[in-house]
Amino acid sequence: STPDISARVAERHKDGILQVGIDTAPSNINPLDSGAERTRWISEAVVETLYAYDKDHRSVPLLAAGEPEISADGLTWTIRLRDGITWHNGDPLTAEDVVATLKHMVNLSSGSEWVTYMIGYLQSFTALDRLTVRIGLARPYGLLRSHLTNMPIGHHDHVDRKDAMLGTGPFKLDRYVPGQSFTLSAYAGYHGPKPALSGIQYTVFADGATRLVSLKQGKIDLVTAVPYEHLASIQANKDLRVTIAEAPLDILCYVNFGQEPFNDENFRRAVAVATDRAGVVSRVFGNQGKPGQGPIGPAELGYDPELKVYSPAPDLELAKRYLAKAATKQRSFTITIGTSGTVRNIATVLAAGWAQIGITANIEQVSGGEWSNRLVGRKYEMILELFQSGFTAGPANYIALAPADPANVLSFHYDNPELTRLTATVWQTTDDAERAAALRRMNRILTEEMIIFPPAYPPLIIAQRRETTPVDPNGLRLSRIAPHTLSFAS
Amino acid sequence: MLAVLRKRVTNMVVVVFLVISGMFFLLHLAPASPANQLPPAVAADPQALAEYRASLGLDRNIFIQYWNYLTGLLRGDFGRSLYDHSSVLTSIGRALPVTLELGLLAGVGSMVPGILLGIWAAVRRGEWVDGAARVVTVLSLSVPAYWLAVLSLLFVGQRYPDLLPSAGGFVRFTEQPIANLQVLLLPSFVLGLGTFALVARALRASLTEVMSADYVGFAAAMGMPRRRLLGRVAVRNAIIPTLTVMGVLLGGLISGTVLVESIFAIPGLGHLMVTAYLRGDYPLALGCSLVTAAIFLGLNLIVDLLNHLVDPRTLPGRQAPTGAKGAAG
Amino acid sequence: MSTGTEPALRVADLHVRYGGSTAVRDVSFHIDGGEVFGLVGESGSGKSSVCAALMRLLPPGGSLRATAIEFGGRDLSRASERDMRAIRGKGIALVPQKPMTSLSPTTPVGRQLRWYLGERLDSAQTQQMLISIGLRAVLDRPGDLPSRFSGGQLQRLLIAIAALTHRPALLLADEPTTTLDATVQAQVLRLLLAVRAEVGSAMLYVTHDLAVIAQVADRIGVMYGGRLVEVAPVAELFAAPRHPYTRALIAAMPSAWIEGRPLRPIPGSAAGANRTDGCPFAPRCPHADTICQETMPTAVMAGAAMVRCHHAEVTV
Amino acid sequence: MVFLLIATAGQFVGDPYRLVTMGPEAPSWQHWFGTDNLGRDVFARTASGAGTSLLISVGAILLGLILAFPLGLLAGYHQGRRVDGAIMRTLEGVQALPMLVFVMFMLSLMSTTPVHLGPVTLGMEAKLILGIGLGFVPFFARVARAATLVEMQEDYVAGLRVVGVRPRTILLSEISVNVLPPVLVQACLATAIAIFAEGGLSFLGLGVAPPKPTLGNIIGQSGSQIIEGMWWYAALPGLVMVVGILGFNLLGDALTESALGPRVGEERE
Amino acid sequence: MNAMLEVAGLRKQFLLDGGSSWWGHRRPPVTVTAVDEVSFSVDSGTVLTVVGESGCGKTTVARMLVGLEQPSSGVIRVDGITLSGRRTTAQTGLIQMVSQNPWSALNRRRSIGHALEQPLLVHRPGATKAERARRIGEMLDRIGLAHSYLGKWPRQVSGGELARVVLARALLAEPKVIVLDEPTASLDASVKATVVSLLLDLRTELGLALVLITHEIPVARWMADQAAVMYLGRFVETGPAREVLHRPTHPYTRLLLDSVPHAAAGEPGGGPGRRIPEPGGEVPSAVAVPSGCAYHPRCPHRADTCTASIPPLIVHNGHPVACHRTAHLDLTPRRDRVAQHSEPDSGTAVAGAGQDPRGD
Ligand SMILES: Nc1ncnc2c1ncn2[C@@H]1O[C@H](COP(=O)(O)OP(=O)(O)OP(=O)(O)O)[C@@H](O)[C@H]1O
Ligand SMILES: Nc1ncnc2c1ncn2[C@@H]1O[C@H](COP(=O)(O)OP(=O)(O)OP(=O)(O)O)[C@@H](O)[C@H]1O
Ligand SMILES: [Mg+2]
Ligand SMILES: [Mg+2]
Repeated sequence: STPDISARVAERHKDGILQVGIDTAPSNINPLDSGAERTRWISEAVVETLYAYDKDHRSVPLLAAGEPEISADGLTWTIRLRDGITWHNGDPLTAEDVVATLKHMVNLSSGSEWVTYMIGYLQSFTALDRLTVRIGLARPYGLLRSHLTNMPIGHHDHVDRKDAMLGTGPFKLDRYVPGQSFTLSAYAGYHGPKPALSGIQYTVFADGATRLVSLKQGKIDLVTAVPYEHLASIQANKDLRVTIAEAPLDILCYVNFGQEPFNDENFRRAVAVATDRAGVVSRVFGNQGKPGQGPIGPAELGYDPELKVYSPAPDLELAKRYLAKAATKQRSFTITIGTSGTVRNIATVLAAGWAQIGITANIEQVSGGEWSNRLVGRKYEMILELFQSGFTAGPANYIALAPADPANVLSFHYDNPELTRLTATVWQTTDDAERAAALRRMNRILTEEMIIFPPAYPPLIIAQRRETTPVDPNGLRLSRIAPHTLSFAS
Repeated sequence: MLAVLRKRVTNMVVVVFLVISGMFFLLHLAPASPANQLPPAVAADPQALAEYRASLGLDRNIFIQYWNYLTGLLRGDFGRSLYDHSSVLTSIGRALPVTLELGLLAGVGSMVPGILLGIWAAVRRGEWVDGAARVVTVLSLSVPAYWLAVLSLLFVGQRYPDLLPSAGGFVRFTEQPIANLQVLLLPSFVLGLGTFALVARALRASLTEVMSADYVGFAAAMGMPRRRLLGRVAVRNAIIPTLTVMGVLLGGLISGTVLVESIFAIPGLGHLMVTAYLRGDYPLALGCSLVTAAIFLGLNLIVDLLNHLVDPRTLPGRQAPTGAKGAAG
Repeated sequence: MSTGTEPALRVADLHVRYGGSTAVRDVSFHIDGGEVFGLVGESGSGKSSVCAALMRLLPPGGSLRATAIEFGGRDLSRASERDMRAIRGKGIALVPQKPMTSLSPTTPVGRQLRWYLGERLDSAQTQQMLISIGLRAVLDRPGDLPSRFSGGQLQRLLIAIAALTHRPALLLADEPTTTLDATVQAQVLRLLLAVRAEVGSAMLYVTHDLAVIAQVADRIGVMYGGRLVEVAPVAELFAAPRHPYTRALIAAMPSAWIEGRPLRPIPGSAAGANRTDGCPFAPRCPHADTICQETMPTAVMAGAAMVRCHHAEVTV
Repeated sequence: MVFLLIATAGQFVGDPYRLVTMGPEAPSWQHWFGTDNLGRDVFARTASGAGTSLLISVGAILLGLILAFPLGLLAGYHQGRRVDGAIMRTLEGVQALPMLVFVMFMLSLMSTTPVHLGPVTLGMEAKLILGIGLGFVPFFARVARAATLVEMQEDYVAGLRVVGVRPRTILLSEISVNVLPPVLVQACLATAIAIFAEGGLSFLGLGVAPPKPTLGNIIGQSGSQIIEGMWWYAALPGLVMVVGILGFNLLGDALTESALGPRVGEERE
Repeated sequence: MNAMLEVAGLRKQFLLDGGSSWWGHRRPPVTVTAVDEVSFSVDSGTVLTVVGESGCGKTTVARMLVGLEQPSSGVIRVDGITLSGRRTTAQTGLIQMVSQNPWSALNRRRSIGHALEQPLLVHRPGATKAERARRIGEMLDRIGLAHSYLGKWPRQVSGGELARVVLARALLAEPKVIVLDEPTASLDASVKATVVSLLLDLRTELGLALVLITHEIPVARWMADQAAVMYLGRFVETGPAREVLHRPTHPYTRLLLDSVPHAAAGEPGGGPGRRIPEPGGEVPSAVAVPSGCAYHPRCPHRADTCTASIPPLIVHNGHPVACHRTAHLDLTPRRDRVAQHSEPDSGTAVAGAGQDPRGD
């Protein structure tokens, strides 16, 4: 019945609206608060940043009129905005908007994720004139450029609103039903090239199966969060196109250094060696993705393809030997995970692997709020979660590494002066090469000392109908789908 | 009747008030806190946490919060969601009609066939119809709605895509009646199945009992035509115990919407409530629960009034205190 | 009243079974036109079952078998359900036992009266009739539920419905006054007989109270353990009871208790009287011998009377 | 009962967490219910899950009974008085929330982590038992109260009072034995509902968290698998659940019709 | 001889909720006077019977006697002890009741043994288990039941036997007075005789004072020494049973006795309807008691005085009667009334006789 479906799709495409199926919708739709994909995949076409990535992932001006002027001590950044840009409500973009946005992002009570990055560095913001912003820093902050490239700018009246999404992008949000659907239409006053689509409609299909059925039946054009176990069947379907990309998609995997059993190096080593990395890749990720080594994955800055500390299949003999040497007598621990099914699957496979060397891993699944309670309170032995950071950090994931720093609020009691030094470099240097080198070094230390050892690097998968132009795999490396750049293949 | 109504409504208000107070205090004593929703790195900062709590007014005395909530309720203000700060009342207002429609469809769609089957089975007691009805109802009762939903979603949904929720979100009856009904067909079937079975069973049981009552015997002995005997005498009296079960059934229906809406992605109150509870969005959860409770109590009230109508004996003071109190026994 | 013409009802070899147990066995009797036939016997002896069988309204699980149940030239034991429906209420009507529960409890009496009487309820004649039997209260308060009327009022109402709706050829009255007290019972009995006389029907009157039946019946049948053990005209039965059970029953009835004479309860209990072989009364009978234990006595006719006892001649 | 059998078998069948195959496999002699996408034996999971579900539902019903029975008796005994009013209003308040909503509310009070009450640790199972059990209290209490009211009218109560037996003794040792049977019948039917509720909550992700299996969460997770033709995922555990609920429903029916039921065959005129 | 049970001026009023109309208008509560000005006394070893129409208040009297209902006014004395308000355990033992329906009189889920143990647990708290068993055994012997009945359930036992068990339970409390509320109404004729004989034997043996409430005039006649006829809450005629129940004076008593069907052995069967008395009008409701003599609407002898005031109990025809028209009554006994009795026995005090119940 493929022709049938094609006809249906063609009929539907007459209105020029791209139908996107998503797995979950943000409730707080303020893009300034969250860099999570679930928010940003909707706001991508709506909001814009001061700088943006070009196709080589270099930062180039977008709302900014040019490169920032940085004072000699690196503490004052002055940025000029492009003139003539308007918000979706018709207001012109001004320095006020940028100042309001930045203020929001250091406001502790805003609940914005950016606070983590900004607090302690950003000190003052002033609108020098209608189109010029000055940012004062408390200390040099090399990552700021990256942030300015990822951080959306909001309208000054809207920065604190959680139920609105007002931007300067090619599409504007017409209406949304919380948790259900988001309707976007092309913004006539857009300053850039006119998009091919007349609108984008996001619909939440919480159930993966329903999402895929709808795609196969041509009710939607593109789905995110493709369930890994369905990969084979989608790939076999000639009407569909699958794009699989390496992306800054991490499995956060921390062990608590401060207490038994993970304060014991041999125990840690045994666990790391007995980790069934190949099993996770094959059973959970449908043979996509790579077995993990250190915390930095293939799509991220500082990735080291040479680093091969662990074999994909667990080395049980070696693990048992380590375990025999371990001082701790404990042979069980708890893995705390969130509610994501993928993470649960990972933990299940891991636990089954560790069981083979006589270590019992109890999987404890807790809701999101409780999960972060655990992380914050260091009330875990091993903690696991899936984490996407492409929209806050670009081709890197600084947050994932942060807890390795003893000074970090989330520190798990690992204390290595070299690592601390490297962390400072990463955050402060303006030299990308230096940052990359520091990251590579950190990655090696953390891997070899079995501090952070994610079992795999998951792939990012997008499935779409062939009646639409393919998404840009290059953008996908930074988590960007950029639906506004798609069009219907007629 | 009015006095009964007045008394029942007062009672209902008292109960709703109890529910509000109980839930409010319990939720505020609960270990979970809205601050859990902050990014971990923010939540780890005590100052950030304190400011966040203050911004939500959570640092104030619990009784003041309670008072504010109560007075807010009276003004029709159910508070704001912790997540998107949207008005709880607006969210409920959007979700409620959908749930009511679903509930109505499921309710009517289950009770009418349930009543018919119950009558049929009772009339043909001991025959194959009765046996079949018994099997059907017990099975219907034993099939969990969500399992059925999952199966039907996939098996039926694959074949008849129009029965699945469509892209662009749920279509409302006011927008596209046909599409709306199509999409609600499967959910209301799944939702109503249990109610259907219970109604059929309850009615069969009470009708069987009534059929052996003296008054039915007398009517039959007087040669009253079967249909009239059933309608005027038997069913009218048999429906009374079924009506009292109806209150419980309505609770089941409302519970069911919670599940069914989540599975079929129907943006109703149940879905909203589950999301709210899952996220710990307490103002929203509280608001949804209150509205649900009010609806439930209201429906029960209606059922009770119906009961009084069908069975005037239950009206207080209607029973005659006459001298001859009957020589029963 | 007995006219001695064509019998209104003739029952031959009626059996009623409930599942595996037989409640009524081999019961044969007839009722002449206009006659009142009384049926007495202890609780559980099968009187109600006979009534229900005649109406073909046995409770679920009950079944009947008979050589014949002749009524109005038809054999009711073979009539179709549809024919029966035409006969019920019209040919044979029932005055139920419990007035308080025999009307639908949720519908006002006025409306129920109309169900049965229809337009006739409005005719002056019917109204006059109802008032004359003391039902003015019902006509005055037609909107009231049955529970607001007394047992006596309701029983009168039921009699009116049963007798007046179709003026049936046979009235079945299954203990219609057991739940009423003496003065009301007297009222109701009187009314029942008056109505019967006016309508001209025959009547089967069932009770366990011999004293009551003595006042209403022309002939009496005595049941024990599902069998009809004796049938006799009322005077004959009291004057010269033939069956030992009849005698014991008469002696035990309270109104026959004679001061100075010790009470004579029937020894033993009626439990297990529904046995298959032998005389059901044998275990309690002072005259029983082996033949009584082993074979059911056949019916012996003595004039208008019938008795089933091996020792009928001896004991008289 | 097949359900009980499967649930007990669960203790021996095998490890519900072991990865026995490389990927999903259809039912075979080795794996009766097939294996899931991670390669776990679905039968082992179902069996173990049935055990958990049973534990929770039966536990909840028992808890509900223990709390509700005395309340119902007390309310019935003091009918129309203040004690009755207080009990009934409170119960109505609880009942105003439909079952599932009430349990959701209760669970949200207790958070998803184990609660430590002194030496006692309440795991998720215990919390579900608590939530569902409390949810059933109004229902059972009403049944008990209604039965008590009926019993209070019985002649034997008056008889015992005349004999001089104290009211409390009458309530506890005479009325209660008559109130218990109808309540037990309802409890049996309620167990079916409790299995249902546990499943529903786990299905929604509010109940026992996977990978620990319960029937509800097995079905909950299985959803998207059926689409790929892996019908055994949801169908077979679901069937087991249906059988379990069916069992309790039939048991309840049987009890209703037996001597335990509301005085069948005992009334004489 | 001392009166074992004395009752004076007993009255019970029930307050009925007037309810409300459809429109919510509250009706005022209605007072029902179920029992009014009831006085009597019973000697030990004798039987007083109370007869009357359904709903006239007989059961209410019984319930007040045993403390299930608090009298609105009046005094109840047993063996010289005044019972009022809450009764002590010892007081409850003095007066016991046997109720109408033996099947519902026992807890259907408790064994007969359990039921019989209750009075001993209450009234002999010190007794050992063995002692209780002995007493129960003795009691079973006395009422003629096998000891095997102790383990049986009420539903396994026939009505007559159950009636005996209920009686045994009452007796185990060692009462002085037993109130019997229609003890034989639900029993088959043959069983009735057994129970009645047993009751009479026990009365003599134990010197009990019995109050027998019944519908069944033959039973009353058989058992009673004294009789009281009740109509709408009041005694209308009291006195020796031989007189009251055989040579009634009050028009209501006459109607009542005439209504009783009887077919004595050897009597020729009358034709249908022969001896059924004229229906005596409608039974009035207790809510709307007719003014004056409550019986006047049904009374063939009524005169204006009857509607004006309530007649007091005045000795007439040898015993107290509450009727304004006694002088005008035709006292010849009806032809078919069984009226064979010896000298009226006059020693017993009939409470209410001679004293003016109410001066209106
Ligand atoms: N529906 C029934 N199912 C099974 N057995 C029944 C049923 N109805 C009556 N019986 C049995 O049949 C026998 C006769 O019952 P029936 O009611 O005809 O007696 P009866 O003489 O009318 O008694 P009563 O005087 O108590 O009304 C009894 O043993 C009774 O237990
Ligand atoms: N608890 C009560 N509340 C209100 N009215 C009552 C109550 N108990 C009895 N009555 C009324 O008191 C009157 C007398 O009732 P009672 O039961 O004493 O009569 P009775 O003579 O025993 O009748 P029966 O012969 O039918 O047993 C009746 O009108 C009855 O309706
Ligand atoms: Mg009968
Ligand atoms: Mg009484």
